[in-house]
Amino acid sequence: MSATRVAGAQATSAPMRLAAQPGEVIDRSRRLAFTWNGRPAEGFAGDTIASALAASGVRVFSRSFKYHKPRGLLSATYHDPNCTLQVGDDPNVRAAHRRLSAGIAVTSENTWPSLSFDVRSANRLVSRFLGAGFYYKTFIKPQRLWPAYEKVLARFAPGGIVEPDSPHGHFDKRYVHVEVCVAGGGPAGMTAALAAAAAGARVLLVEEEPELGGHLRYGTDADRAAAAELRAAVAAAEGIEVMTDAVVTGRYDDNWVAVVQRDVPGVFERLCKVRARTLVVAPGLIERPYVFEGNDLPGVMLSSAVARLVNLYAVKPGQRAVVLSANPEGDAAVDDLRRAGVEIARVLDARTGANVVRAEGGRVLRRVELGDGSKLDCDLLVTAVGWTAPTSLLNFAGDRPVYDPDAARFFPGGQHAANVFPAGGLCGDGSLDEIVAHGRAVGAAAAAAGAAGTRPPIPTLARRPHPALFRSTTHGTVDWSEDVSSKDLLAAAKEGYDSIELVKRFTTVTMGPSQGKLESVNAVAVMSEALHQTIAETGTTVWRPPYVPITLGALAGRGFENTRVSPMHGWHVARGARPLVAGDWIRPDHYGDPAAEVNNVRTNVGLIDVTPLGKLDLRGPDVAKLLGLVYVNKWAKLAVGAVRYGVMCGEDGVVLDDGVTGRLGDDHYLMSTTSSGAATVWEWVENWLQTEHPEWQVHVTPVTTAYASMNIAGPKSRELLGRLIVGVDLSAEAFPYMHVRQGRVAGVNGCFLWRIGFTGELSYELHVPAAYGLHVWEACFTAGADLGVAPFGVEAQRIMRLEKGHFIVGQDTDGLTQAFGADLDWLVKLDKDDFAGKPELVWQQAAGGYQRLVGLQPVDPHIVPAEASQLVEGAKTIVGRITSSRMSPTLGRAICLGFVAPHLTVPGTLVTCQLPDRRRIPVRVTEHLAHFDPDGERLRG
Amino acid sequence: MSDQPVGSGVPARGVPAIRIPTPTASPNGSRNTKARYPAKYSALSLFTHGLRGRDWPRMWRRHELRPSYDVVIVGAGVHGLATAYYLASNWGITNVAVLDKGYVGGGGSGRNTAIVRANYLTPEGVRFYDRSVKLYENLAADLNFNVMYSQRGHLTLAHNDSSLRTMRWRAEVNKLEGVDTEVIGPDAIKELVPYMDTSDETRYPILGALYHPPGGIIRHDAVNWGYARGADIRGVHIHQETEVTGIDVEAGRVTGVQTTRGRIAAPIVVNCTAGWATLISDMVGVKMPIITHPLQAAVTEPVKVFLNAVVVSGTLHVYVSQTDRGELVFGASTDPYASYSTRGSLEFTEELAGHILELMPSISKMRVLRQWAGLCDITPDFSPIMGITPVEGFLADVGWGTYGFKAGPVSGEAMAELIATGRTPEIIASFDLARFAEGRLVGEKGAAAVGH
Amino acid sequence: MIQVSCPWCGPRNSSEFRYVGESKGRPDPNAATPEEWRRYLYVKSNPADWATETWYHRAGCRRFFAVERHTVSNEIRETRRPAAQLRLEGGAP
Amino acid sequence: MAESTENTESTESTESTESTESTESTESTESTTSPIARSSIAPVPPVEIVEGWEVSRRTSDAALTLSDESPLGKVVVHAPERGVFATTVGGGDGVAFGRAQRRADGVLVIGSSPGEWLYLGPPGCAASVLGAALASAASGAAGGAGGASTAGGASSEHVSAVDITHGRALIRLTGSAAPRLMAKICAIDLDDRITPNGTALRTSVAKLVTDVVRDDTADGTRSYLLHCDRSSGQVLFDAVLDAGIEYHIDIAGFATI
Repeated sequence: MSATRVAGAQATSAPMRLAAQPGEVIDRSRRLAFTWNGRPAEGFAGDTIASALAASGVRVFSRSFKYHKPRGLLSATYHDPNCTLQVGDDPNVRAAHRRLSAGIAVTSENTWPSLSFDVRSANRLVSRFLGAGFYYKTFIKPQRLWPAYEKVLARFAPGGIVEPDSPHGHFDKRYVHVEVCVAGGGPAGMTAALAAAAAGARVLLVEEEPELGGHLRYGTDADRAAAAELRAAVAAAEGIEVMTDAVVTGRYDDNWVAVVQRDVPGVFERLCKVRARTLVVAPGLIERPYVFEGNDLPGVMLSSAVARLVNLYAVKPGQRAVVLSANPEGDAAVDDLRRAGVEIARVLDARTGANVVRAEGGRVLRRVELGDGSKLDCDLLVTAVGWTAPTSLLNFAGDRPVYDPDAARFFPGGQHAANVFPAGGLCGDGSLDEIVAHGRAVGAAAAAAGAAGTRPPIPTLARRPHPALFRSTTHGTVDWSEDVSSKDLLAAAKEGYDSIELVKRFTTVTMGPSQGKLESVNAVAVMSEALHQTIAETGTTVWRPPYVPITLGALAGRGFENTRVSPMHGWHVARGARPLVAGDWIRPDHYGDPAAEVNNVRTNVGLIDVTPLGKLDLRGPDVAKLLGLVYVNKWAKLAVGAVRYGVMCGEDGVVLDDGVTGRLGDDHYLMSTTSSGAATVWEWVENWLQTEHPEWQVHVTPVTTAYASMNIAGPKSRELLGRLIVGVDLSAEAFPYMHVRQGRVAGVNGCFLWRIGFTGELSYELHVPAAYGLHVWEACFTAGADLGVAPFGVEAQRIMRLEKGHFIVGQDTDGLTQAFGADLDWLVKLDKDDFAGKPELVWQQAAGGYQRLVGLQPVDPHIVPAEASQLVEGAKTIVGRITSSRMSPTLGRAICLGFVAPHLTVPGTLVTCQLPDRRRIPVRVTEHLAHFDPDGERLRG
Repeated sequence: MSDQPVGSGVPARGVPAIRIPTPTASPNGSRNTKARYPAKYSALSLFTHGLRGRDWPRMWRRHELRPSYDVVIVGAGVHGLATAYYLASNWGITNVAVLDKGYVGGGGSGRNTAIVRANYLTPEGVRFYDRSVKLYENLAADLNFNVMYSQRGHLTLAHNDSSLRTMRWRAEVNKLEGVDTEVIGPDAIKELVPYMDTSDETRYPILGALYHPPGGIIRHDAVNWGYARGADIRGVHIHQETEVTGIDVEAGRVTGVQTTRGRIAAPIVVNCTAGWATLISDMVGVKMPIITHPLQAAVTEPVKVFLNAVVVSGTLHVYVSQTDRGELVFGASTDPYASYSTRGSLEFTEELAGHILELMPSISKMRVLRQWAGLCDITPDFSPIMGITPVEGFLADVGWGTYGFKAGPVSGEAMAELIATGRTPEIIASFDLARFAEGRLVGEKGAAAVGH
Repeated sequence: MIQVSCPWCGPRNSSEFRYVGESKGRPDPNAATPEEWRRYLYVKSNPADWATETWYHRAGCRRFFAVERHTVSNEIRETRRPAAQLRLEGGAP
Repeated sequence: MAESTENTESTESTESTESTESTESTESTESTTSPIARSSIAPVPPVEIVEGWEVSRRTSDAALTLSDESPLGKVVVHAPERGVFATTVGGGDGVAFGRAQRRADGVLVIGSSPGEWLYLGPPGCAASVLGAALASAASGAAGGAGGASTAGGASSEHVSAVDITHGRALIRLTGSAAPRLMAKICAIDLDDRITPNGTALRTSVAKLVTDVVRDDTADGTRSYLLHCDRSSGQVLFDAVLDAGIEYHIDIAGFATI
């Protein structure tokens, strides 16, 4: 009964659908409804979007990019330049490849207002004036009008539409490791895979179509039987992973092979990154179009398109056909057409000189003019004039294909990397048995490559002689997607664009969505005509990856991005802390009112989470030597229990990082670095140890997140800590400034306490075994409630360190700031025998004349010059800049750090600062970098 | 055409004075093509040519090598061609050869992402690139060739306060130099680029951007071809497929070059070979502080135009613009290791896609159509090396890193002036080779990361 | 993605490593002239040929090592421990 | 002299860790304030305190499970790559770089880097492991000095041990689909022939530097220990879960080693 329904369906909605074909891949029991330009349409499961539309009688699928000429099916493959359609929010879908699915909304592209009537097709009338690159020659004057012209040109941009709210979709990635990766699941590819697997190799077999078989799928009954047999063998074989509706998009150095997989359930596209010991390239051949006047009319198509439409999709390509055939594939198409009930108006044998010079018609083909001048009415012109070898993957691997005039196509040049093996049609022609034998030999060789033993020999495939047919006696389209004609190419060559690379750039031939797979060889042939040289001399353009376009989503994958948080992160979030993204770390910027946080630290006590502070555990008898080498100051005499501030410079004398390092035991030190510098410093230290002083005994263990770090700062910090700590006497005498102690805090042992003060207050930096971080942090707030303890964030800390005049590496220094420029004269010890960057610092001090970091205060205390405001003399002479600036809650005035030219460093000097709004204000150089408590009584208290 | 007072700048030892001949009589190219030479391009000529179906004359002609030239320029990219063009047009020096081992504009000049801007960090950098922008603004008219300079505005995003600080720094210096650059906030960014995710929930929230209205994109090939045509019309010889295999030096002076087509005598040889710069300067024993890194780029399939500004993110190492053809053109930072390979890598497109989707999540279904790579000659301070070298007559115009194309016009103008006057123009004075040995690095180092 | 064979971990994707740069000896910091020191800082030979470089196995064993790589093909023909370590080991009894 | 140093080191840490453990037992009365150790990975209910750690007690019978094992004790030992400790006595138990081996006492010894060993044991084991490692190091060093008794410390090599229990996140992925899941986030070839049971390596997993140890279960089920910087633990955990959706991954509670 379904049969009758189907019959009915054929009568009404699918006039071009044939009765069941032996090799058809459609499931007539499953109808799929969709819309085509808003109107209801229908097809069967297994149809491509294009075959479903063709079955329902659609002949015009799109309009061309430049002249907006109507375009129909040409190759009925993924590469068909004429049926790139919009499917829902998915632009530029290859409708001759994409499987039909129910409910999709399919629309044509490049059409306005509609596919059938396109006003821009008026361009055709003026095409003689709009030759390739015409835009270079006009819109030149007046210059100011170019933007207007440009907007007009931009309206002609081809392609689909992306909306600002298009959903991202689910994309994915995967790594694959195999000995042999086979690109192409035709007879050669399948047998290569079987042979490689038989030799014990892990094999990945990649096929562009939804099923293995290659051209056998739409060949003779014998072909289909052979395909089925090979498919069964592959399915049964051990160690072959098959990917269908997947394509090898690129081969990169060391056989890093990219495969895009399109049929993974729930995944829009998946990028597979394959490390293959060897790559077998077996893509088969691509049929080449013929260049003649009108060759882009809907109704002119390739013999392989006919074979696919009839045999795979049971679609009747036309009613009355003329066939131009130069090879057996063309002859076979004639049989397909007859079987499909297409009237054959004439078969022209190109091998005996028959030719087509012109195709005529309006929206679709009506008539063809033959070489002898006679004309034939028809709505289908099939050409079979030759094949193109898709050598892209070999090109990526370093090969330069070589043209063989007898076979009229390019062949591998043999310069490709040794771990790449071409197979099948790429290498030559032959019977199915010969192709299979070739594939088997290549597969065995690929499996053996790299492994021990002898390489099995690979038989050479014969090359079938083929007439060299590229262009007829007339001019026609060479590049469908770019609307480039053979005339354009000849004109470009005459104009001096006389190399294939230049003509490509000037005319954009082969630059469109099909990337030259159909066009390249014809373009080269036409250029050879123009330059009066052979195709071999003209050569071919370099193919570039990817072999087929791949979505940004698949390339991005799941987009893993590291995000690091401290053990107290949840606590901060719960208290509405504003997050600050600092490299990988998310930190609390402030909890609402930074100024209040500052005041609380200055009057009571505050806690800040400084876990990201870099920490390196250094152990061994030679640690002091290491410290002496990487820091600009001295370390030999640091006592156990003491900590010291240090600055590191690169070999160019530029400030690299700073921090304090404490001595915990005879041979045990803990080094702290800036949060952002942690990784760099670790690598820097390892570099010195491994490449300069491997004889030194130093063990480096990064312990940055082994400890939750918190700074307890403020006049009441000692009291607060006193309530929690066991085993440490906090008295100023027993535990003075710049010392380190170990003890038990809130019941947690193994805590380190540094008595240091970035904020300028009495403060203790407490390092707690990380898992107990939240416990201790919360304990501090419980214990200190009556002391007014409150958290403070990075912003408050920045304000306080600025009040205190502590610089921040990377903010108050830049990529060229050497130590003396950062006002570190007091720290740098040039009498040390050696340390990183020493020579540059010796010379800097001797030469002088460098900008120097100073404290600055605007004369008007209420104006805070934005950071990066420039200090100027005269109209535009820059004599420095503000590197840090804030309103100081403590001092009630604006305070800054900044660089000034050498002649302005004297305290009291007035300098002109230009604000972002161009106002200019005077700022005064202060005596110290510190604006507050320069002598440090508070933190020493 | 040049605002530079003739002969301004520092006298440069090591530039032999050359006689300035009267330009060679109007080229007789018309013989090798039936088209009238040189052609004047305009809507009208386009119409008449179309009507009569007449051929256009050659853009530039092919010549035999002369045994000697006054100036030999190595590299037929935008720098070499512009130098030749300004030598001829500004100074009447036309006995000039431009040599290239490949074809016109086949190196970095044809592989870059064609972004033009002047919003640099240091005053010397800003002045230099601003001059280039000015020249680009009038280039179509000067060359009578549409180079399609689209001043659509240039945005450099800041995702953290340190980069926001650097943006402000650049904006302030730009203001002082009279260059239109300002820092704008997320809302203003969203208006300029509606597809941008400016919400603060993202992993790399957008805190602001450096907005530079004069910045934009240009048709790079057109610039190369336009300069080539302009130079050719004035009698300069452009020799493609002519590789320099050696440089002759006698008593510390350049005397000529060896090529695959024979020897050429010349008192002045200019190195404009970008990624291959050290291979050429090694020929005369001049060591350049340059490392060659590939810089990759990619283009998507076209979609209807939706992006009308150039967008750069230094933090995410990505920059993107959309051509009038509807393709998105992407670039990133240079490859992590030195190489002369232009084969391209997969990891580049992966990183790129990941980062662009952080900025514009809705374009995930756009497809990358093609990727390629060019070679960048990177210096320690991200500034070029221009002017004289220890070998008399051997001049450098190298060290362009990722900034070369946008500097083409001003470099050509300045190098031409240096050659013609024997004095180093002020505008390139701080880019001298000696600065490295003397520890005077240029401050552009402050604004590292992606600088496009 | 080229593969770099770490002398300790074996072949890994290059993304696990950091390219440190051309291997260069450090001049005597107390004897070097500015020219010598800055040649050490800035000037590399940058050949289009085999180069001896230092790489760091950032995401692996965290070891620095020497690599002989061709800068045109990116082929790596040898990797070995840093010169200083080889000297030390050679010198050990 | 190396010995003496190391002994101070060990006593330092031993003392600390031991009393940390004692905390829970002795101060049970003030259990409200007794320290609770927390992993960087949020535990899924039901949550219990085990050995002073807040852990998930969720059970799962899924074929592919992911669990947070961060409470395990972790000690890293550094010694000369080709020294006595590395080769003979074996504080490293002769465990070579790239291999992992379970000791009789259940402690997993991993050759995590050249000259670096990682010890994984039950919560609270760190102290004893530190002591043991350093003791054997000391004796090993002496033994290494061979007959040259007089040489003493001079010939002894420098060995050090650090308790990094708190510095790392540790998760376990178990199930036959584990290698397929890993193939989505890790570029290493996990084929049996290349990385058999007992393989240890450090590489990039979901863009995080991660120690991967293949430690199949007693019944031979494929199992991996993944071990990264504590501050990135949640990111690694979530990345593995995300990659496991198509294999129906489930979260299991803490199961001590």
